[in-house]
Amino acid sequence: MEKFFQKNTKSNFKQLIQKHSYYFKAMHISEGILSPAVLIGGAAFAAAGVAIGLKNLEQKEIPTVGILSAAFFVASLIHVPAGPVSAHLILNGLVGLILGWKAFPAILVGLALQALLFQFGGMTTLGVNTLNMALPAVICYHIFKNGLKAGMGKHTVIICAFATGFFSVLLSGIMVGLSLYLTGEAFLPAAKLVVAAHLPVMFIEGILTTTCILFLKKVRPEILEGDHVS
Amino acid sequence: MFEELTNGDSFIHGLDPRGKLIVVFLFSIVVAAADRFQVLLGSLTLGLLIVLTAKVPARKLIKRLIPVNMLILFLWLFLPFTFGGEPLFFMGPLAVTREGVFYATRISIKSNAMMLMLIALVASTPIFFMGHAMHQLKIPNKIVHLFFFTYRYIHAIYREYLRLKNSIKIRGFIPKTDLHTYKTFAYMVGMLLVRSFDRAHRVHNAMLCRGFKGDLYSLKKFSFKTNDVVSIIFMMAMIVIMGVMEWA
Amino acid sequence: MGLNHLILNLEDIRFNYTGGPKVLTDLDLQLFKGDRIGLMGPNGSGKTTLFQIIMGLLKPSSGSIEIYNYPCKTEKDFIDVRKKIGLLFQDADDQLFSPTVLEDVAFGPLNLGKSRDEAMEISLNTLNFLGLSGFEDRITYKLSGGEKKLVSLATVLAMEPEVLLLDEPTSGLDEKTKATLKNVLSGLDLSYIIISHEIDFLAEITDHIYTMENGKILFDQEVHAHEHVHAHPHGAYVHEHK
Amino acid sequence: MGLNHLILNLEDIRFNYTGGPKVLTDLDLQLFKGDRIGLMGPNGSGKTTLFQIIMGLLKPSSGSIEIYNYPCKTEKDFIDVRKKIGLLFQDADDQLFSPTVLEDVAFGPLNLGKSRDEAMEISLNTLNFLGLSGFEDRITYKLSGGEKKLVSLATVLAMEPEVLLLDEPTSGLDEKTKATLKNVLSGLDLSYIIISHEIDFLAEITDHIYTMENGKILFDQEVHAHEHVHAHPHGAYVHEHK
Ligand SMILES: Nc1ncnc2c1ncn2[C@@H]1O[C@H](COP(=O)(O)OP(=O)(O)OP(=O)(O)O)[C@@H](O)[C@H]1O
Ligand SMILES: Nc1ncnc2c1ncn2[C@@H]1O[C@H](COP(=O)(O)OP(=O)(O)OP(=O)(O)O)[C@@H](O)[C@H]1O
Ligand SMILES: [Mg+2]
Ligand SMILES: [Mg+2]
Repeated sequence: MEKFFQKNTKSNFKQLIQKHSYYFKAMHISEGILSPAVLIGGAAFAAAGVAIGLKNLEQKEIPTVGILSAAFFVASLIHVPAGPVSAHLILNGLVGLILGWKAFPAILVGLALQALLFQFGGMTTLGVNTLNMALPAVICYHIFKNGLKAGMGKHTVIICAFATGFFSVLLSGIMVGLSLYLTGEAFLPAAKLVVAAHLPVMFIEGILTTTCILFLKKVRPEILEGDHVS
Repeated sequence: MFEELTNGDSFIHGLDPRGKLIVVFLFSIVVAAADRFQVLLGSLTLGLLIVLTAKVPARKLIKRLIPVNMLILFLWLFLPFTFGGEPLFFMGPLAVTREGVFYATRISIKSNAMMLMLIALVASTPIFFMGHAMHQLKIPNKIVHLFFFTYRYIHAIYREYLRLKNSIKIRGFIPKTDLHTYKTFAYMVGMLLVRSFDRAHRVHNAMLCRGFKGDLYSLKKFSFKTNDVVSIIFMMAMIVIMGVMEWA
Repeated sequence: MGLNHLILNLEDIRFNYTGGPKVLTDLDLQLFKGDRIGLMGPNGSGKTTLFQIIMGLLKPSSGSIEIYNYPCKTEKDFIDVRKKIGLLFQDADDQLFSPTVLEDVAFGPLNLGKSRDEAMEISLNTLNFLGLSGFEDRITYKLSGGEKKLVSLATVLAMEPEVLLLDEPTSGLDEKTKATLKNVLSGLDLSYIIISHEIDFLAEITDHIYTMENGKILFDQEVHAHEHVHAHPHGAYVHEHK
Repeated sequence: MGLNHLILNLEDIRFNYTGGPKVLTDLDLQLFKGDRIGLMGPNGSGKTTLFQIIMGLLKPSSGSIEIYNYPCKTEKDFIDVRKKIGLLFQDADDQLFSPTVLEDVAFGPLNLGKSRDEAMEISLNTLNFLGLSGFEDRITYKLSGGEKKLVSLATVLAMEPEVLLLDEPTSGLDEKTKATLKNVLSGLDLSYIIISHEIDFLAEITDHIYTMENGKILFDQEVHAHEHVHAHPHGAYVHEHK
């Protein structure tokens, strides 16, 4: 029974990515574009982040982080209308708030799977792409986590959650642009456009992150306070 | 549901995934770093050859190449104009430079060559084998385990998502650019996260019940056969030749 | 009954999931106003699939679907259908996605264009009708299985449908919740089709029981009562004898 | 039966989830070697919770648990318990987490310290026993619902437990898979407790049916067969008469 189910979901799934695949690339720089220096630098920083994440990751938390990472993978396939076009969710801010430094290994694995399953991104860009998505998540986590603690006023929660969603996408956009720019000055206009393309998405992600955090606080606050956050 | 190409039975399908993983990795690195046209054209030819050997159906191949080339196309809109150098011709006030066109061409070849290799690898190896190969190639255990769990539960969660999506559909929901829409999607994401979180807890309990002490074992054994050795030597030779042509 | 009372008319429906074997083969089904139909059939016989086709969540590969004498083909046609036909999912967990009960029940009315206040009122009334008053602010996720089922029913009823499709409404429910459900259903003035594996339950609240086999519906006889032996421990566990 | 045949002895168990109401209140339960017990009870009555307490996955707030006459308190005590008692989870997707069937079945034996080859052999035998030979390399998430359930059972049996705790093993299964399950269970020489809402199923494969209510277990009589009227349409739908 499941077997057929798989097939059906696959076809839905294909439609989904075919229709909206262009957006993926704003976050996943493809193979062959960036200069070796940027690739190496990105991989080195990503490796450091992943190492910190893994150090905090106990064996017994692996199912939790893995399954949450799978949930984010699926969530990132959702497309929401953004005016005349539609945007895919990134949700790296939310990943950061829930996983802290563990966002690095979680995002690494998520991106590796996207490379393998859909060939978005690839092997040499895995490092840069991970860094571009995970670093903003971790930065926002450290700045805004206190605002989400139990006992904080609702307004504080809303502001911090919104800021996390908003700035993590903004920072990611800037880092993607920067990766292009560092590869060559000729990329500057393209890089600017990439950052600009993230602007509407930032607002959507801010709203979504806020609503989602309020949902989690109401339904299962443990997710935000759990010991899987480092 | 996501692996549609792995059922083939080509020569490449039978090869050891560890070898494939290493070869694709090294190939990608060399191509990413290479600059000379001979080398890049060589890599593209090699990529095509491998994809043909892996018998990837043409339609699926093209479908998978489209997304990458959309970004490349996007870059073609800029690079020929913004790259400083000798003008080839003018489009209105903008000069198309020789260097810019070369650069964009190089990127296009590189991307496609690397994608072809990756598709051949992915198309001929179930993802789980890839995980096992990663394990045996000494990628840190925690990452490999994370990889397995993530992959295992993507399917369960994706099905949950589809069902929730049907639920909002039958209740008359039509996505628009408004708060109600974003709130609805945020709730769906929240619900997926909550359920995943609790599932993780149950899965961990199930593992404890079976005596889990922190070690995950891998039963998969791979062994290099003649085919593997020959293929690896061939591919390594090609990669080395590319390297020599580029840097010597 | 005349044609104007024909709510649902499926003819020669064929369906298979991409790459899978045929699930429905030349299936016919008619539902008239006031009909109360039970549908049984082995696992995987395509019952849930049939419901999804009626709601336009899956598209048949051939055959025609007429709802209220109006042929339904495109997604757009079904948007209207969904206002008139309510589907209760097999698994209540799939149906509820909002944090609180009230939000979930009000979701449908809001989508139908009701104002916030109207939606609230409809929702509170529906909850009340199902004996769920006081549940508004409960977290859907933390409800018990039976409560979830009833709240799911509330989300469907709040859309004020004219037809109900219930997919195994009793599975996993205890006898008490089943009894509540039975009461609610027999109190409703709606046409419905109920999928269930429990013939006793169907016998009580439907007039016809159809069965699905080999991708077709077999139109069955009226429901008969007959005797047979049935094991159970007496006393402790509630078990209705009819 | 003598004390040395007492496998499980729960006394005065109390439990509540943090911040929640009492789920178990002064619950007593004894299981002797060879006992085959059915456990029914409304949704949310604490059946699953009870199983988790027996396995040491939840700690009672008071009361004593003795397993094989050995008081179990700490996580360490329960590590041994888990070698002797096998728990089948309500949802098979929770139980199967390895990529392939063989790996999942071998997971338990490997944890028990068996060598790779021994673990393989045990697993293959178990699969064979359940009529699942040839399933070794199947991908767990691609199995059908019934297959998942049987493979889950294999993962539990591969640990060669002396007691089985089965949490709603039949929910969502069709008659055929249920029959397979029944055969397997009656062929096993184990003591077990089965949670189920299906009294007919329990009546066939257990000797006692207990019910849970208000946080306690009500010890029931032996299972009796008696006659009563049962409605069904004749013919079309397969329905076993016992
Ligand atoms: N999404 C899907 N993709 C592919 N195949 C599916 C899907 N859903 C169901 N199937 C297959 O279609 C057939 C009919 O499934 P369906 O769910 O309609 O059966 P059902 O009669 O509702 O069964 P049950 O009594 O178990 O609910 C089954 O063989 C099933 O495996
Ligand atoms: N993790 C949890 N946290 C808080 N409360 C819980 C948790 N799990 C269960 N409960 C609550 O404890 C009570 C007993 O739940 P349990 O799952 O043991 O019931 P059950 O008898 O197995 O029900 P079912 O027949 O639906 O499986 C219920 O009220 C439930 O809502
Ligand atoms: Mg069904
Ligand atoms: Mg239970």
